[in-house]
Amino acid sequence: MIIGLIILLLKIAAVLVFISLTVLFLVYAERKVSAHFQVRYGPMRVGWHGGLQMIADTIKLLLKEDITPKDVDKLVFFIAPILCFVSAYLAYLTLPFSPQIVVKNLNIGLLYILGVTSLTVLSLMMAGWASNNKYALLGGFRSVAQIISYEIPLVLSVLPVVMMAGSLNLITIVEAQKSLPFILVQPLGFLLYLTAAAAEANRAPFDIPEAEQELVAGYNVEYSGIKFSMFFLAEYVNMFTICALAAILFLGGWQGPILPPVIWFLIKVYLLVFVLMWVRWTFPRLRIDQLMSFCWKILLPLALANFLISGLWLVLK
Amino acid sequence: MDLAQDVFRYVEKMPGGNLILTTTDSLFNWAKANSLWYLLFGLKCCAIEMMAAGASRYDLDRLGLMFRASPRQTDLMIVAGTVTAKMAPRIRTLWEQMAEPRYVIAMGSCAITGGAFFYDSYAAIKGVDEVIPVDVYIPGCPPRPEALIEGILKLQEKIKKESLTKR
Amino acid sequence: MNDLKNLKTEEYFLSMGPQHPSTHGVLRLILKLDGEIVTGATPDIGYLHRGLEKIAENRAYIQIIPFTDRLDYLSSMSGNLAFVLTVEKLAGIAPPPRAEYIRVIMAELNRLASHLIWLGTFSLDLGAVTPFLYCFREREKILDLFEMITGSRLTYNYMRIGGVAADLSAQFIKDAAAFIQDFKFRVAEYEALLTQNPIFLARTKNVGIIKADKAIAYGLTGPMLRASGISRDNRRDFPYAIYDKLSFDIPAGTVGDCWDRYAVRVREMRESAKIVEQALSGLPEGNFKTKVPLSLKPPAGESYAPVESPRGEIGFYLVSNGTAKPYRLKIRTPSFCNLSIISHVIKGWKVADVVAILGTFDVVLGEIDR
Amino acid sequence: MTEEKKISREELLATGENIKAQYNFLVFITAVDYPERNVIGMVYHLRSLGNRDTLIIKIDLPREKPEIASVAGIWPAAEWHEREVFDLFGVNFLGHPDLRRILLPPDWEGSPLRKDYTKPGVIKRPETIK
Repeated sequence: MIIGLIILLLKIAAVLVFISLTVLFLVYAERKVSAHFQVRYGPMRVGWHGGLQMIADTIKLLLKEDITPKDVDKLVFFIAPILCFVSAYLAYLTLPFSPQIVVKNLNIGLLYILGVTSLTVLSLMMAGWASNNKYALLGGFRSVAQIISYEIPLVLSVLPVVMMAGSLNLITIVEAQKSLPFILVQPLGFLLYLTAAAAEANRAPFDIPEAEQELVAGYNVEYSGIKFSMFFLAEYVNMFTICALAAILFLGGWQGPILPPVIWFLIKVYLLVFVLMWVRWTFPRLRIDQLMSFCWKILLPLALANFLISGLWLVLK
Repeated sequence: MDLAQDVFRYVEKMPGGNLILTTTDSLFNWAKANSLWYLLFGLKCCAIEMMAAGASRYDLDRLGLMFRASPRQTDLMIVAGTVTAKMAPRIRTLWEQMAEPRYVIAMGSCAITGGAFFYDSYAAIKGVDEVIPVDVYIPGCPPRPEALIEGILKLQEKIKKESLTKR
Repeated sequence: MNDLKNLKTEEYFLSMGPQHPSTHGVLRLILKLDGEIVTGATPDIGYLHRGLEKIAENRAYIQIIPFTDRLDYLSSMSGNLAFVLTVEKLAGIAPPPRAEYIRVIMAELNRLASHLIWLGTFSLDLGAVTPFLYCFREREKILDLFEMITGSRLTYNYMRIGGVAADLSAQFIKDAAAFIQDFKFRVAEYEALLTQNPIFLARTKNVGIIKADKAIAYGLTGPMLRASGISRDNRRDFPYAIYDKLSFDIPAGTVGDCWDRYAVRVREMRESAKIVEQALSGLPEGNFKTKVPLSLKPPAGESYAPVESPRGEIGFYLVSNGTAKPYRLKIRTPSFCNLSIISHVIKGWKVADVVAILGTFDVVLGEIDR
Repeated sequence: MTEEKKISREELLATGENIKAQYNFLVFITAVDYPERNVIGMVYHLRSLGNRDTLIIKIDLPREKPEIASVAGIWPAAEWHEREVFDLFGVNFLGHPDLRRILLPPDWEGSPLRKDYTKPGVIKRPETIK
């Protein structure tokens, strides 16, 4: 039993290390990708092609003064970034990178991931409220409205996959795509999922909670140093999560010829990450009411229709 | 910062401890120097050159400079333009909102001395250093983006000479 | 339901600026908000007021030219041009024809550079970062052209009373012509990124409408006025330099919303490119400057010569008492008048729209505050 | 065509009402200080968008107590211009909807564009062009 516990702890630690490295790489990749879209180079001076840039940034952020402004709600202000990071991190405990590489294979894995990632909204709201800053408050409100609304089409868009695989277990879902990935039977579902998930993770063009040009930095406007870095990292962790989930649910997870499963999995995830970055650096940002009506008037009916048709098809088959 | 300073105060007292201190110093200084996030804040003409320096041809991002709109998350404030009597208290507030370690670059003659508005102007302040401490001065009206980059390199040199125990 | 009725809500104030990513400098807007909806707005300007009009009273005429650069720093040439035209009108000096052509070429190239910055920052305000950098890429090429002649990237100090400071080189004429050819394709590139983008349309169409009568009442000029459907352009209405010899269109909008203001400016860029092309091909030989004494003493009197800057009508109202220094110099700047309508336009829109609407105003705080 | 008119301050509002249909565009309002005549001269620069005529209205105000009716009701554009003149010349506009300092901080003392304005710390530029 103790050995099992130690192994579990080691696995958790490994996931933590993996996430940290991934996030560092994602931030670096985003800066590089955006730079190349914009006929620039991006970080070049620190390490080979700026490879160590993120390490410098991290050390600097840890060294920065950690300001707690005078009139904030100190406890909530303190907890919010931790909650944000933890909820982003928790999803990885059941995310399978290959049939073997998974911390804990849960039968309700999908439900669990959808559940813990939704916790983020709580932390954003807390940060916005506790900061005692109107920009932060607006950002907090926006994030609540946005994330809770997009939760619905998000769940509805993955339900057909669950029906087809007949399980909430992520490994089983991947196994069910042995013959053909679900994206081929559920193309609409995939697009719906990716859109809703991008909104869920506050990715542009849905990044209105921290819309820099409107709300300066939104909910994290008063955060500095290590607390800010938690928000910053959690955003990228979430981005990786939604892409990983998309790869598992629609792209056949780690399945692929020749290469080892983990590599296949990472290739698919990073491809989706690149798509998200591509979208972010191309499109303008939506307005809050347009965002909401887009969710309720377009995404939701489409998701419902998709759900209904998939269900009928499964029954009649 | 505070915790780190406490720890290293003891380290320095130990014989041979200076070695550790210098290595951490150089690591920390390397990180600080290469990750100067600057405040998205411009006053006048120089701000346009600052934008140009961030854009494709000059690309401050190469040096690890990234802009943030919130002063809490920035390390560097580039005062680009004339400081006026009405603006001076706001600049002071912004500087106070920034988290330590923070640096200030006075960009352009106006921010250094008032520049063209040194004589006869009833509203311009004669240099931003009347309001906040300045680390690097970049002359020019406005300075070219190359000059701004040179100033940033000078600031990086300055940061690399810092020490955790004495600042 | 009962609980909702008893729920107390209140309006609150949001201070936007002077340091805010989207106020284009040091403009401050005090917004009164009901949730996200703006119910009132008070602009607060003057954070860059340096007292240029007072400084000018203690300067010789030629010494004022550098200050006109620092008014509208995005299009210094217009400021230069307006001032030297005013002095020339008062003193009765006629510049040689070559100088007139050079002035037009420079002013129009500067209009391109200014509109490029506007387009970039406007798309940035809407959250699209990449067009901003594309615009700056082309702007750098224009600045290279300016640098070749004036030696400066931003504040040129190029126009002189009675001509210009330096002649155009053959290399400049060649490079400028090549740039204009290239630029036409680049405009198409920006339009591909923005004009028909559904998010962009949703953010700009029918947002921040300014009706024609309102636009006139508040003294709007330039693209702001033209977007409301009134075709007024000082280049055509009060022709100066050689504009009456050139053929160009005055684009105008119909609705007066953000999209119209965007479209007018983008079409103006094409027109400016056309003007530069014509002026370059028609450039006459000859002198580029007439001899004017350093301490010019224009006769007592007053003059006003309006010029169409990228933002609208810029003009210097000059009162002279016959000495070497102006007795009074009032600067009528377009952004100042354009901005005065803002509190009426943004009422009822959302915070995000404030940013979009302000973006289409294309304000430069240097000339608002003087 | 440019026309210039010199009227007294009492006539301003009536004149404005009469001409506002033709001269519908206010270009600017400003003032010029003439200490030797003990007068602040107001200048209203109007334009007709129809036939591009220009009308300049000039009004002399006493320097000690410069007061004049606001034309913000006739040309809304006047609102900011009048605030600016109030700010820099100390001219009081009666009936102005929101007469506050516009460019200078609210606690500023004096009217900087008057010829006799001085402020400690302002250095006069030495003459370089004779």
